[in-house]
Amino acid sequence: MIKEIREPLVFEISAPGKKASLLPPLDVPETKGLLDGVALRRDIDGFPEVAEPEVVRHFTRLSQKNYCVDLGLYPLGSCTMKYNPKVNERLSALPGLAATHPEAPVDLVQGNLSLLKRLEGYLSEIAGMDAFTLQPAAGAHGELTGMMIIRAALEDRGDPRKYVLIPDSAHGTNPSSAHICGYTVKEIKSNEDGMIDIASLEKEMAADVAALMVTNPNTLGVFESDICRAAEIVHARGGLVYMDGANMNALTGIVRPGDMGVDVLHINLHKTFSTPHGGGGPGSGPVGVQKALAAYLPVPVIEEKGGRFSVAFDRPKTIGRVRSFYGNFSVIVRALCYILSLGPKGVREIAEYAVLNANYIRKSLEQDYHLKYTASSMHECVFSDKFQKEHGVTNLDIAKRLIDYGLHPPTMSFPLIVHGALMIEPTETESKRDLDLFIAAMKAIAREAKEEPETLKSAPHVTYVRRLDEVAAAKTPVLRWEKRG
Amino acid sequence: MIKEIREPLVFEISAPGKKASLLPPLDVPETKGLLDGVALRRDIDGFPEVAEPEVVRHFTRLSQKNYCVDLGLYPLGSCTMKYNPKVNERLSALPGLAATHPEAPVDLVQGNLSLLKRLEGYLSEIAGMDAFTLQPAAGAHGELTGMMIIRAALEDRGDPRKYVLIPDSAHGTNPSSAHICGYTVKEIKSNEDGMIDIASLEKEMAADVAALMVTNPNTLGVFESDICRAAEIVHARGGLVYMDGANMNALTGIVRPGDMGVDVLHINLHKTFSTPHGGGGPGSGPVGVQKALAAYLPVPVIEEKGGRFSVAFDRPKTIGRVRSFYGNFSVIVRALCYILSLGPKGVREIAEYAVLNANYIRKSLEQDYHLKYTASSMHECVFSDKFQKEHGVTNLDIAKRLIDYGLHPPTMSFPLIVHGALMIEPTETESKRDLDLFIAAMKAIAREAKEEPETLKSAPHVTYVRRLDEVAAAKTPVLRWEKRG
Amino acid sequence: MRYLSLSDNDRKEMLAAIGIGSTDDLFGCIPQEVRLARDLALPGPMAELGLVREMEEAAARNAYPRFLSFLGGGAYDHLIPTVVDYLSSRGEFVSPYTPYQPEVSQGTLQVIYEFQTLVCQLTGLDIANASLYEGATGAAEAVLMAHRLTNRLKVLVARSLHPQYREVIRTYIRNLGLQAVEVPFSRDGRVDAAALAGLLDDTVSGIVCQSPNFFGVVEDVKALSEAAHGRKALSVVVVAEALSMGLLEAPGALGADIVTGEMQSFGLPLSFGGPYLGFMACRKEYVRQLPGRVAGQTTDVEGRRGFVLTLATREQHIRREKATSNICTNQALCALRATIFLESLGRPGLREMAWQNAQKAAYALDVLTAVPGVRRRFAGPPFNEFVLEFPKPWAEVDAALRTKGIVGGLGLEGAFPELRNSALVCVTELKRKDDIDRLGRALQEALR
Amino acid sequence: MRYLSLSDNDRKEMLAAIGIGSTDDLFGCIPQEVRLARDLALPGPMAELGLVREMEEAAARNAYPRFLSFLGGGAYDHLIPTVVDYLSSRGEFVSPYTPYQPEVSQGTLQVIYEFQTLVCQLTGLDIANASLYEGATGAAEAVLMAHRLTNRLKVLVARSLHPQYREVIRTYIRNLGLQAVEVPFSRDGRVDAAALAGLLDDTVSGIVCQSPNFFGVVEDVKALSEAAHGRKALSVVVVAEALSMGLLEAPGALGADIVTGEMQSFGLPLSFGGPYLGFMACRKEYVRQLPGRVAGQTTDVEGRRGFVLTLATREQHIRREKATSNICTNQALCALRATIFLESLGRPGLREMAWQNAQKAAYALDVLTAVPGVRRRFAGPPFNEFVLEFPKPWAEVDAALRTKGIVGGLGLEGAFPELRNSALVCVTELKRKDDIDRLGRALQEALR
Ligand SMILES: Cc1ncc(COP(=O)(O)O)c(C=O)c1O
Ligand SMILES: Cc1ncc(COP(=O)(O)O)c(C=O)c1O
Repeated sequence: MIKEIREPLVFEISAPGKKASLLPPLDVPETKGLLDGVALRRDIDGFPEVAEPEVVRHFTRLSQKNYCVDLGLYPLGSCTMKYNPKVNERLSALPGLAATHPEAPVDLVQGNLSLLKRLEGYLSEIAGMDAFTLQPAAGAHGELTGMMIIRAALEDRGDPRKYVLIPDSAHGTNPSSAHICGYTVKEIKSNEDGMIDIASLEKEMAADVAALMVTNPNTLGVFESDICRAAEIVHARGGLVYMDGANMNALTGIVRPGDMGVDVLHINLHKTFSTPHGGGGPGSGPVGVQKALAAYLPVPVIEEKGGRFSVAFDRPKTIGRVRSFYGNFSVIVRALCYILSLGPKGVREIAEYAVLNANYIRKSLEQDYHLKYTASSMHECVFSDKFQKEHGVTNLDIAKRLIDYGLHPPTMSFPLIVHGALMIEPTETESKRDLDLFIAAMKAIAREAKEEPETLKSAPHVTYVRRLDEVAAAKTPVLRWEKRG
Repeated sequence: MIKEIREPLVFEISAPGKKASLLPPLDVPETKGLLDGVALRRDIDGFPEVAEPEVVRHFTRLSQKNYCVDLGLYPLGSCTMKYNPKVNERLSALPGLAATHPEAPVDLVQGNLSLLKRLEGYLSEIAGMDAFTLQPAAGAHGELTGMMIIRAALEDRGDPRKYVLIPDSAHGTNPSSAHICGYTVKEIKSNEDGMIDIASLEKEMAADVAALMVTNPNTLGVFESDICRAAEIVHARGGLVYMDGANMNALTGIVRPGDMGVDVLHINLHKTFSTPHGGGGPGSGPVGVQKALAAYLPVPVIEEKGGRFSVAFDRPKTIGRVRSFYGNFSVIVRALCYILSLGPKGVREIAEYAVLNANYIRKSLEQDYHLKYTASSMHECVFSDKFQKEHGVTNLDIAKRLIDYGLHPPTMSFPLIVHGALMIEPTETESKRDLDLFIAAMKAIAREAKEEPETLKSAPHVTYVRRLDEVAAAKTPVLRWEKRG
Repeated sequence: MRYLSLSDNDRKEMLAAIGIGSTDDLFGCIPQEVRLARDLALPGPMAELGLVREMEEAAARNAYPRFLSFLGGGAYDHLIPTVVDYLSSRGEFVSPYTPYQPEVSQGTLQVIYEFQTLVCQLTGLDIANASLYEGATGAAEAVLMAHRLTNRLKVLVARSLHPQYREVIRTYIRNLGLQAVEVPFSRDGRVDAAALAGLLDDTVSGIVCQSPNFFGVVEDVKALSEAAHGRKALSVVVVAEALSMGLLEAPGALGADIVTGEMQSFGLPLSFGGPYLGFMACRKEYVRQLPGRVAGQTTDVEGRRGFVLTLATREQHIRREKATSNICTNQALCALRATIFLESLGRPGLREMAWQNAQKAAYALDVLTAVPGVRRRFAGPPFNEFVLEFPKPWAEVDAALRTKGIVGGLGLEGAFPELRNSALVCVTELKRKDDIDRLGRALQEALR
Repeated sequence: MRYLSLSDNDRKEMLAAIGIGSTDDLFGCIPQEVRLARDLALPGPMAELGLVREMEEAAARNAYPRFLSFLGGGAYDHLIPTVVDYLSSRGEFVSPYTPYQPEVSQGTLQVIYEFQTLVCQLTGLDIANASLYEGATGAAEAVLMAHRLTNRLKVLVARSLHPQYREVIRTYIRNLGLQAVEVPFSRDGRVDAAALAGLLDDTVSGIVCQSPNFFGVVEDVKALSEAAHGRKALSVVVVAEALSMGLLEAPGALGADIVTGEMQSFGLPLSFGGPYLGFMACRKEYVRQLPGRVAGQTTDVEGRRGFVLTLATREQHIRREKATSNICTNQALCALRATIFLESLGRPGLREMAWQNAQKAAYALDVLTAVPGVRRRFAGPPFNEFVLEFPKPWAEVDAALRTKGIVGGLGLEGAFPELRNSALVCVTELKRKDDIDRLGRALQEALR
């Protein structure tokens, strides 16, 4: 009955004669024979030509085909989808910041350098570390940077070693980052509580192991209560402890990784410090280190002397550059704004309410969904589809059905140690009403799983597209539009 | 199957303890006993208390319950729903403009005054008038201002006269404005072509008639081809001609009202000059006059001498002030930007393509919908539901069904002289694809009217709300939320 | 033409479909002799970059934003929370028309309904409309409404009402056989009660006062309302500084029958005087005489709550010349901004902002009247502005302050010849202690 | 806490539901001895107005925006059409996560698909990913990819590649047993063909050159690619000034196998160096080795077209340490901006912008080399930047220009000790003739 309009690809509405008018005519004498002898292009085959009103409609319509935090709860576990304050968007785009060139002489960008230095300091305080670099562009980039620092430090001591220990519950970027850093990964099994098994650690932590990469709280949302012991073991055998700080949202102001034996960690500003995810980025993954490792931080390093900021490149032990320029500056500015808005008490409340909200959900759904690991939850809780499987319903079906209820699904199929996982992280900025809407939907779906499983298996029902054939997409990849004929 | 989330009123999610943090603490010594002896309020009963993330979600969700030009064709006849350029939004909000106080000393706002003066000049050129005031806040306010000018001028000649002639096809604001100006309205009937009947005009245009208020093209989208003759008749009997310029979009650069005998007119910047309608305003309805009437324009009047701008209040014949300050300044700036972006050729093309698009729709739908008046169309065309009535389907049903097709309905039930009207105005900024989507939907609906009229009568089907009980709304008005209990 | 979405080929196809050769053929119905035979004499076309530069240059020619300013008088410089700009600039709010098709306009309609409720809560009255153009026409509409409700031809207007509002009332009523009589103010800056008593009789439709009035002084709305009611006239209260309602008792609770005015303070930039936000609230028995659009609650065919524009029989679409007002397009987007503003601040935030205004004005009054020669003109209680009297003409004081980068206030002699050497000084929450102290020092130097 | 959406009562109810007395009880699992027993030493909390003032003051401490600047070198000051900011700031684009749930992410997914297509069209290659962090890591990823594809351990890197990109390659490969050998540039600023021939052998995985190179000189990509292919090595072309692809032949059409680099020029503000937009395109046979996310087209259960993230087996979620890259979060919102930018400009607009850059740079080269003592350093054809050599150290020239409010270029001595007294000067479409002439005059005075 409904004749929904499908949004075409821009290439399909392109036609000659439609154009923008952005630049005034050239105001310098035209040079003839410009770029003589260089291969110039005649055309860009298929390149779009559309009018501005069409561009506006195209993207406005497309935008409405997205769910987002501004529309409701986005309980993706491990992703920390909290409210992105609008004032931070505005301030990070201030012309006085946005118009600064990264190669500007340092005297002309003292404001920028002061902001960077401030955030380094605040993150050090929050994480209990001695120094920070703000350069990494995202969490995984932070992991790589951090592991390079570890490697450089060990190399300096004479041997970079060979292995890195990573729990089986870790995020995939951890092994991948360790690998690019030249290490071989050894997985350590979690114990029945979902935590690092200290006995296995003792066993695996040999003299050729460079580091333990640990996520705390881990990806089950469980605090690694033996973290200090684990660090001791690693340190005793000459290794270092890397912490994936993706879950810092559970800890801010409560406990500091640096106080628990962590040598290096990264923090995701796009998680803990409210910078928007933007549909997949940009992020920012600052890396903090203990004093002994500060010499290995990537260049450039910002220094302050008597209120004047300068940039140091000449750091003999540095791992080098990990990217161009200074990092994702406007993301960094947003995070700084978040910290300043909250203050010491507010930063602690991040953790308090993130954990409160997660526990409220956990408590409310405990009867309806299976909880494989029952250790107490921090900022997220991981259910599984075990009860629903009895009716042939999987976590995928549950997720898709949530969409019908106007909500975003939790993270699925991660961590790998929970089969059929539903990993739920509400964050601290949610309202009780939005939490209750989610809880009610999850309860209704649990009922539906028993009573009308088919409804779930065919969900979602009224979205712009319904379930998509992902297998076909991967089998015969069509990765770009191409002109027909 | 679908469990859509209903957006509550803000009052329904309000609760103590949720608050914004906008102002730093008071930084002056606190005065005790402030406002002693003045009645202060204890509370504002029911006033909302919500957190910023909730505010953002509330309005983001509400916004998505609106259709708008940024999403597609909005073919409301007489409303000229064209693309609102985003650069004009940005420029009208430039801090150097937006932060200026209307009582600022003129020396400190020369930029503003120059912009106002420029737009007055451009509108005079486009409309063929000698002087403009930019003060009226909307079209109807312009009508009132213009009719006051006419009245003042006639009064000056000795007699304001009693009547104003208005065609039966006119917009309701015309008679209403004339009335507030102290005139009694006499309706003149349209002839079989939908135009002013010159014979009736001859008859009605007596010595006690102050003015003829005419819309050209009229609300049928038909150019009043006898406009010059009509003006002659009115002028010959000592009357004046007022033109409602709401439909200027058909004329820009093609013909100028001032060249057709019009003495006073208003232009809707929120129609012809692309300023956004904002869900009902703000608008801007500048009034242009011939030289002889310039003395009656409302104060303040902006004057220029040697590149310096000043503001004159001492104009003995002025009708006075029609509002505070200088008019809807930021709307005016947007309109100026539109004209500058288009230039002389582009301003003419407004009319060319507005009329082309309207005629393309008319031609495409002539077989499917009844056209009561067949005179050639300018920027809009007015069909009726006559063919569909045979199947019990009205223009309301057609309109509501268009919503199911993802489109906005045309204007309905106006002009009053077309029973069951569907008044369609596409404007010049539409793409052929969007025109074709509309045409296809209208054709499909014409078919449905015959084959499945019930589908139309129960439309729309999947909107957030379906047909609303407007009778009940008017009968027992509930115009505000009230706290229960 | 910039913004044209038709390709060369589209145009050819469309002309062919219509059966004509060029767009010129579309204008055959316009007599050749009146058609414009030349290009319009306009500048442009300007590309986006050129336009941006042009407008930035014009903006730079305004020196005002570089001054420290204490102007008020009907237009106020207040904090605008970021979410106001952010949310109100969404295309879904900016680019629809008046919500004539409620099924696809619930966003706008619910916002109007919330706005109306907020206006009722703030004014302490029963019902409110969806907005009017701005404060001055709001006052004029209220005068016309009082006339319709009472059938009386005379209205009493406080001289302490914003002078521009008074002028607009005069413009509006002069063709309708109505008469406005001015009520003087007394030495404390409020309506002169004795003079009022002398003017008030059974031919008066209403008393129009402003509170806080143009001099920033809070009026005794209760007494004025009682006086009006004593003669079965209406009490019309104009509020030009809507923020005051965050702290002062609601006019409706003090007897006002109609409250109208300006809500620019709620999230609208100064923007050289517009667009602003007129509002009107009244007792519910006057609903059929209320001008302007209103949204109402109803249900759809499935019983779900929804909102529609209602009581259209008051409006010109149906009533034509008998409409309660000719207003059609109003200030919807401004009302949206005010709604976001108020919901963002919330009850405690609004009170805090109003309180800070009053506190800072009180501090400024202390600082400035401590300057030798500077006198407070009116003893009546101020909200966030007050009138100062100087030992020399304001033009001289103003000029001296201006050399120090300050616009110190609004000179009153033009509109009030009786108030010589005086200026209206406004202090909002955006003025820091330093700013106020700087004005104090500059004034001291100017008067030395 | 600002941004907390729980009322006092909500919190009470929730604690009761969980069965605890206070939020402190939630942290019992953390050993008491490591818990922080004090408040964090942080400033704040700051209210919105305080925060705005704080950040505006920091921004004002940057003098740079008040200078006329000719900096380029990997970050370019180009026009950003208003619609880019407008559309990309919509909450629906800003506030979702990576589109893991395609049914509610078609907006983001279709944008990525369009972005990939645009990258392919510009580079002249078959496939592209959804973005990488920025140009330098893009170059490093390309080196790793060339190694995976060829199993060879040595890569040749042009010395005319952006020095920071070279450093990042070094950082990335140093733990992997790979080796990067630098290829010098010749007198015209391009890769030294003879030196290259000497270095190239069957152990080389690829040749990495930049075009236009760091000196703004357009390389002979065709010749370099042929040389690489002659040894079954890959031709990796880095484009740091993506706008050049609007005018110059697509690298893919000249033989490049992998094109990577930086698209900051497409609608991203300079923003002190980030976030920017790394990209990568390659021949389709390399798809399984491409790092980073890709979106692909598919159909839903009703046969309608839709888009999904695909080929996830290359990524760490599934492959873990065997992934083609560790990249997870990328630069999606930046890619959105570039997509809006490119679609707004369209084919003619992109060409015009690129052409104006080249024209203005050519004019500037004329004006500046007319200044006595100023020499063009490289004869190779420039796009929108070029290297000048001065008769005295750049530091002195720079200081003199700075006193005139100009940042004249980027000194090269630090990164290229062999280029004494030299600077890289960039001229984009945003520089007016007047600006260029002003630099010419200032330079003349500086060298007097
Ligand atoms: C636990 C964990 N570690 C690492 C990452 C990688 O961070 P990013 O996506 O910023 O590279 C994520 C992100 O999903 C994560 O959840
Ligand atoms: C023909 C005509 N005249 C006058 C008006 C009134 O203009 P406004 O709504 O700006 O007051 C309209 C608006 O709909 C109109 O279409």
